[in-house]
Amino acid sequence: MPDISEQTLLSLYKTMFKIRYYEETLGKIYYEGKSPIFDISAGPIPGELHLSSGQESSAVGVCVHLKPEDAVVGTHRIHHFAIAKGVDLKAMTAEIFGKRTGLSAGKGGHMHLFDPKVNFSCSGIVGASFPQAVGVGIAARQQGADYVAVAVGGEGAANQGTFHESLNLAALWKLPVIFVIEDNSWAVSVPKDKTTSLSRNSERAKAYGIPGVYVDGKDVVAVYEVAKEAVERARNGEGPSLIEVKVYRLRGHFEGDAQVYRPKEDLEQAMANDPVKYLENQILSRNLQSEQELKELQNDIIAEIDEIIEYARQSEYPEPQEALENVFIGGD
Amino acid sequence: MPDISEQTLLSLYKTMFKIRYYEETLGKIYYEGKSPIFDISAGPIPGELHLSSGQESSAVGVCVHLKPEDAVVGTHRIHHFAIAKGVDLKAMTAEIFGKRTGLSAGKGGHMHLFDPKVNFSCSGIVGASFPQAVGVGIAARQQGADYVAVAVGGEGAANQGTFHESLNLAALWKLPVIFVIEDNSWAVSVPKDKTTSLSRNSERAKAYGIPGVYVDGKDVVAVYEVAKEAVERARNGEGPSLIEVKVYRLRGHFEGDAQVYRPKEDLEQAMANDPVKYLENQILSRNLQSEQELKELQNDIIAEIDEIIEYARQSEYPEPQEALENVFIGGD
Amino acid sequence: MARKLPMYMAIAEAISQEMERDSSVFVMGEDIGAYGGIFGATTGLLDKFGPDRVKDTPISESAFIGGALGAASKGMRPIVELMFVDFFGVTMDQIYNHIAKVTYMSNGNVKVPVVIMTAIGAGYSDAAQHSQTLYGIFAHVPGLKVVVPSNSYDAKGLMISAIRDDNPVMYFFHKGLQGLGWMPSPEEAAVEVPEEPYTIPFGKAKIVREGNDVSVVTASRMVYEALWAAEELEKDGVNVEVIDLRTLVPLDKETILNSVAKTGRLLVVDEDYLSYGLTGEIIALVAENALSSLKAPPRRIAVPDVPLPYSRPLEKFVLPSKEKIVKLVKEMM
Amino acid sequence: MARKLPMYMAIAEAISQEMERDSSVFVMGEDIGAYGGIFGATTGLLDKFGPDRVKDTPISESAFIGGALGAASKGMRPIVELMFVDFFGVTMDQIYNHIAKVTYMSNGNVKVPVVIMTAIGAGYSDAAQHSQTLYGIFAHVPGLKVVVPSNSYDAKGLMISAIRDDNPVMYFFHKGLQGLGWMPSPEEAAVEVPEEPYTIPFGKAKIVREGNDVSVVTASRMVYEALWAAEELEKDGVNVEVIDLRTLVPLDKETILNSVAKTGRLLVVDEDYLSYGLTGEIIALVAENALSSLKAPPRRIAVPDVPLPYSRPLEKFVLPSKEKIVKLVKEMM
Ligand SMILES: Cc1ncc(C[n+]2csc(CCOP(=O)(O)OP(=O)(O)O)c2C)c(N)n1
Ligand SMILES: Cc1ncc(C[n+]2csc(CCOP(=O)(O)OP(=O)(O)O)c2C)c(N)n1
Ligand SMILES: [Mg+2]
Ligand SMILES: [Mg+2]
Repeated sequence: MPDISEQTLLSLYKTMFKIRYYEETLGKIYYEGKSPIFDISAGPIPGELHLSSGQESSAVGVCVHLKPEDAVVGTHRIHHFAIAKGVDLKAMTAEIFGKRTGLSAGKGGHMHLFDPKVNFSCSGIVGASFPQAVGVGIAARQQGADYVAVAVGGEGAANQGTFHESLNLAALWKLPVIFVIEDNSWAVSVPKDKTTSLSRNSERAKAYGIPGVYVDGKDVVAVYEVAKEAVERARNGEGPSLIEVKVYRLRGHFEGDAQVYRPKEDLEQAMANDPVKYLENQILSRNLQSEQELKELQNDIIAEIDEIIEYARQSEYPEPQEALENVFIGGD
Repeated sequence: MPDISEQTLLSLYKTMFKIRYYEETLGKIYYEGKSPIFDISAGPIPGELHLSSGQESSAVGVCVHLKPEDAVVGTHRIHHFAIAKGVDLKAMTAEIFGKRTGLSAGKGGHMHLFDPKVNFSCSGIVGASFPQAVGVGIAARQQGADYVAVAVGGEGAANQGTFHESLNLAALWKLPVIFVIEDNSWAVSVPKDKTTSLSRNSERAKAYGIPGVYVDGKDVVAVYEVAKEAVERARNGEGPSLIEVKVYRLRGHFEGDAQVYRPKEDLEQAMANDPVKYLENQILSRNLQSEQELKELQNDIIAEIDEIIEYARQSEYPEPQEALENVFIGGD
Repeated sequence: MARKLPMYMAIAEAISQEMERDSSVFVMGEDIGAYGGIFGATTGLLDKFGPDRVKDTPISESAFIGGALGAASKGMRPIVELMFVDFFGVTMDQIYNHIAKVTYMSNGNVKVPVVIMTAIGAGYSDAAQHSQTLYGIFAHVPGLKVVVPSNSYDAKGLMISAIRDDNPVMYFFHKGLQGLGWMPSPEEAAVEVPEEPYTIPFGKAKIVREGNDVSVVTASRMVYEALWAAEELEKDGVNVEVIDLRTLVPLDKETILNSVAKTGRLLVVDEDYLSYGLTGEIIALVAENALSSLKAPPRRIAVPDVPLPYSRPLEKFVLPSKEKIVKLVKEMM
Repeated sequence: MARKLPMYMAIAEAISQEMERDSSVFVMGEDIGAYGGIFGATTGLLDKFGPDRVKDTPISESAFIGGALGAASKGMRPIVELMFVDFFGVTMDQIYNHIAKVTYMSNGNVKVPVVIMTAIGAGYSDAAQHSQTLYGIFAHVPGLKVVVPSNSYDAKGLMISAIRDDNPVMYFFHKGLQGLGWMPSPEEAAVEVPEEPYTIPFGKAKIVREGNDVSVVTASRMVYEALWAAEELEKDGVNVEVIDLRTLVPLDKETILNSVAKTGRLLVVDEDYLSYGLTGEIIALVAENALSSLKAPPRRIAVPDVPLPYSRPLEKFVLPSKEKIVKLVKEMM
């Protein structure tokens, strides 16, 4: 294993486990009120819900190198990055529950999480993150600051025109941007080989004269290493990088997705590459923690998340007429 | 010199000379009625006018390989391709003069030339040609036909998102599309090195796993050779190619452009790389034609174009109320 | 033979029958193959016609929607799905500067028989970027026909008309009318649909309920809110006429004007944003052409110029509804 | 001190003064550096502020306009130029789904002080893809302020207000008002402009001519067609009030309604497409709120739902003009 302290490794694990438990919990709650007949509009979490289980390593391996002033601009599947970036999880959860205590007092929802304190944002439009991260990079340059921006996109998003425009502009202006493509092999129901003319998006970095790396997200440490270099490059003014992290989608595209299009083997492969399990095994086999210690650590996290969820559940809904507020700063 | 018959060479020259004479003639007429004070809305050719002088080789070297059923989808600077593709030049000229005998009876104008008989079209939106050429390729596949499509764009257009989306889709579906990037070093006033993170767009072909070639457009034969291979590939179902032709813009971006942004040396370099002059010298030095023969040949072309221009001048303007026709096929 | 079909099946059936009839018809879009379209509009097509005619695309809307234009220029009749209308901004140039204008710019020499179908509508907490209606924008730019079916019978007939039309057609289906099972949809939207192909002409609105006191002009899912309101108002002796526009371009001005001439009152109900859109257009039409028949100021209900909020009480507050219609009609009487 | 300035210089001066005042203001766009902007709006800025603050971009509108949002999220105040509004379709997603909505979706936690300036208008045979007005679309989607100056005084004051506004502003300048020398522009658009910075509040229309017989509501270049028509109508004893909206969002409803209350007649003149746009909105506003004061049906003149044709007689035929206004006003009397 490369040079990474036990402490760091353990902290990576904690965040990964936290994400996993968080997502799986939301994945359960989502179905509350939606049975016997699944009704997307019902329950404590209505609308679409895209969970990141299986993709934790990419968020955690990248964000551990970031400071609060660094930005992450994300996608529809983004809870893992939000948590790894340190978004206020109580407020984020309340937002997902549509409550007034939420990050946006219920206006945004799961695809629209904004926490300016840690410079986190995301959206539901595929490929939209790239230009916005470039913009953060522009601001860093204008201000002579050394913060960096991470643009997150799926392998599906890499075929959107914004990907090209943004990489070109970031490379041209040597902006401090790290483009992270999470290759989970699927864009909803369409597999990567049916959407992408090249097997690896990381190769596309060559079209912009910047470094491009493909990394197996099964091992968060591999991601950690690759991201470390990219973040340092960016922070030192050496320009952008492109990282494609191979991850696996453990759940449907969104909750409620029956995944009829997905071969059984694909899901099996995903489970075999579970980065949380993989790291857990590493920790145990290298005796960094005993099973008992790990269990306790997990229980602490579980308790923390359960409490957060409870907080979100108990919070009040906004008053209906609040819907009219904050279209503009300072009213119109 | 590679294997290309004298006859072909001469016919390439004829078309190139025709284009050059055509463009330079329009370039004069454009200023009629626009002096003493330049008024873009006045004269026989109002609006914007983007001439292709200096870029003839890319159109001629490519289109000589095309049949009428092959499509060319072009840009704002496209007369050279239109002429090389065999667009009805009387109707095209009348269109540029805004006359009822024009290709679109005056509705389209210089940036909107449509001649379905030879499958020619163009538009004024940078980067818009790429998807449309891809669509022609899709049709070829659906119909099991062996026609091909040429997408034309400037080096500036290669930074538009459509470039990326289209190359990916064409490569993915192995479509018969030839992407021709005319690198004239300028996007209006912005030089290529201020817009493009890589020195050669042809390298970007690697991002899609397709062939990419950079060719010096000074020598139309070089373009001819490269295009031959790409068109054959496409026609044989082997998929798309990307060709970047280095050309030089002999005039302003559009007529009326004072080119204050352009270093004198750049224009000198352009003139030193004039592909029409270059071929002329080849023909003379290899004694394919005597000076006298060449002069006669040129005079024939000049007479032909002059007659076409006269036809356009003499044609009637459309009746004003025709403006309301043909928004929809068959009325609404 | 007619059976009750949900709207999504009626759309898929229309496409299927046209694909059988005409080999130049084919479909492209994201998740329209094995998935059958996120909102079911291409259900079963992949199995029937195979991946050559039912093409899953990359998430490259400009490429495949611009691609539809290129294919049409070669005699094909592409149907493309833009998954949600909310995404139009990544491909609008191809739609409004090219697909919409090529026929005019070529003086009719190039036909563009392209159908762009897309999902609209709110009501299930999908928030600001997945709940918009936006058809007003497409109706504003010349060169696009704009179709907004409200039930499965219309959906099939209008889709067949759209495919056979030699002009570009924007076909907007409301997610909350599709009858998908997992998304609430009024039962009334799933009506009897003949098995054989049939067309419905564009530019013919439908009076879905006759009345003498007030004309409610609306479209798509709001037709039901209007009908439910009408039922309730009936109890108070208010007689509501409900007009389902069915197409916004061409617009059936005559039906609207005749109705207002009869009732003397106009309410426009729309799920799109309030300002600079459908509601203004309809009111202006009536004010210009039937001013003297108006017994009361015309009124409108639409999304009050705010993005669609996520949280249920907020979303409910901004969406037009039966309750709001009832209240406003009462004020108008 | 005030001098007469053409509009393009007034805009450039406004930007320049704000860049001097506030180091977070910078400019991006195509040909805005050495060229000074195709329509002159950034003339002289490169020399004054250098390429770091006056950034020529690749032809990647999504990247640099989306980039403006990202930069704004970090406290910058970017001004971006979209060379012609006609090109909006390549970048609309960043504009209306993000720049326009982020403030709302974040419940006011993210400020988006971005100015997008862009050229509108026809009249010089630039054909279907370079002559559009299209501001109606931006006024339709919530979250954008929409500014449409008609003279150099307003242009400067409104630009400074736009830059200082903490919300996204779409700033539309008409090519045919810029006073560029090479493009026809009414002399009246180049008025006296104070040298010092000043602001003009949004949402305040200007009565540019008072009258009692008919209210002509308009904006941008059409203000002059209306004024010229008013002069001519004066000779026939018809007294025209001309209202220059100056901003479409926020819309100064009060000024419009007060004027119609006085004149009893409304004509809306707009260079955008006729249907589903500005003209409908203004007429609806009046019909809803001042029906009883209308002495005649409200009317409108706009581009009659066709793309802009190239040829001079065709283009002239579809554009609103003094002549058309005179004719219609006479009919209304
Ligand atoms: C521009 C745009 N097109 C389509 C969609 C619908 N959509 C949402 S997620 C998704 C798939 C994204 O795939 P990928 O980028 O690989 O991310 P993943 O879901 O696998 O994390 C699609 C097509 C969208 N939101 N935006
Ligand atoms: C989407 C879009 N953005 C900007 C423009 C304005 N514009 C017209 S031509 C041009 C430069 C094009 O450069 P290039 O592609 O290199 O072609 P060239 O003019 O050099 O032939 C620009 C910016 C446009 N027409 N469309
Ligand atoms: Mg994916
Ligand atoms: Mg160029």
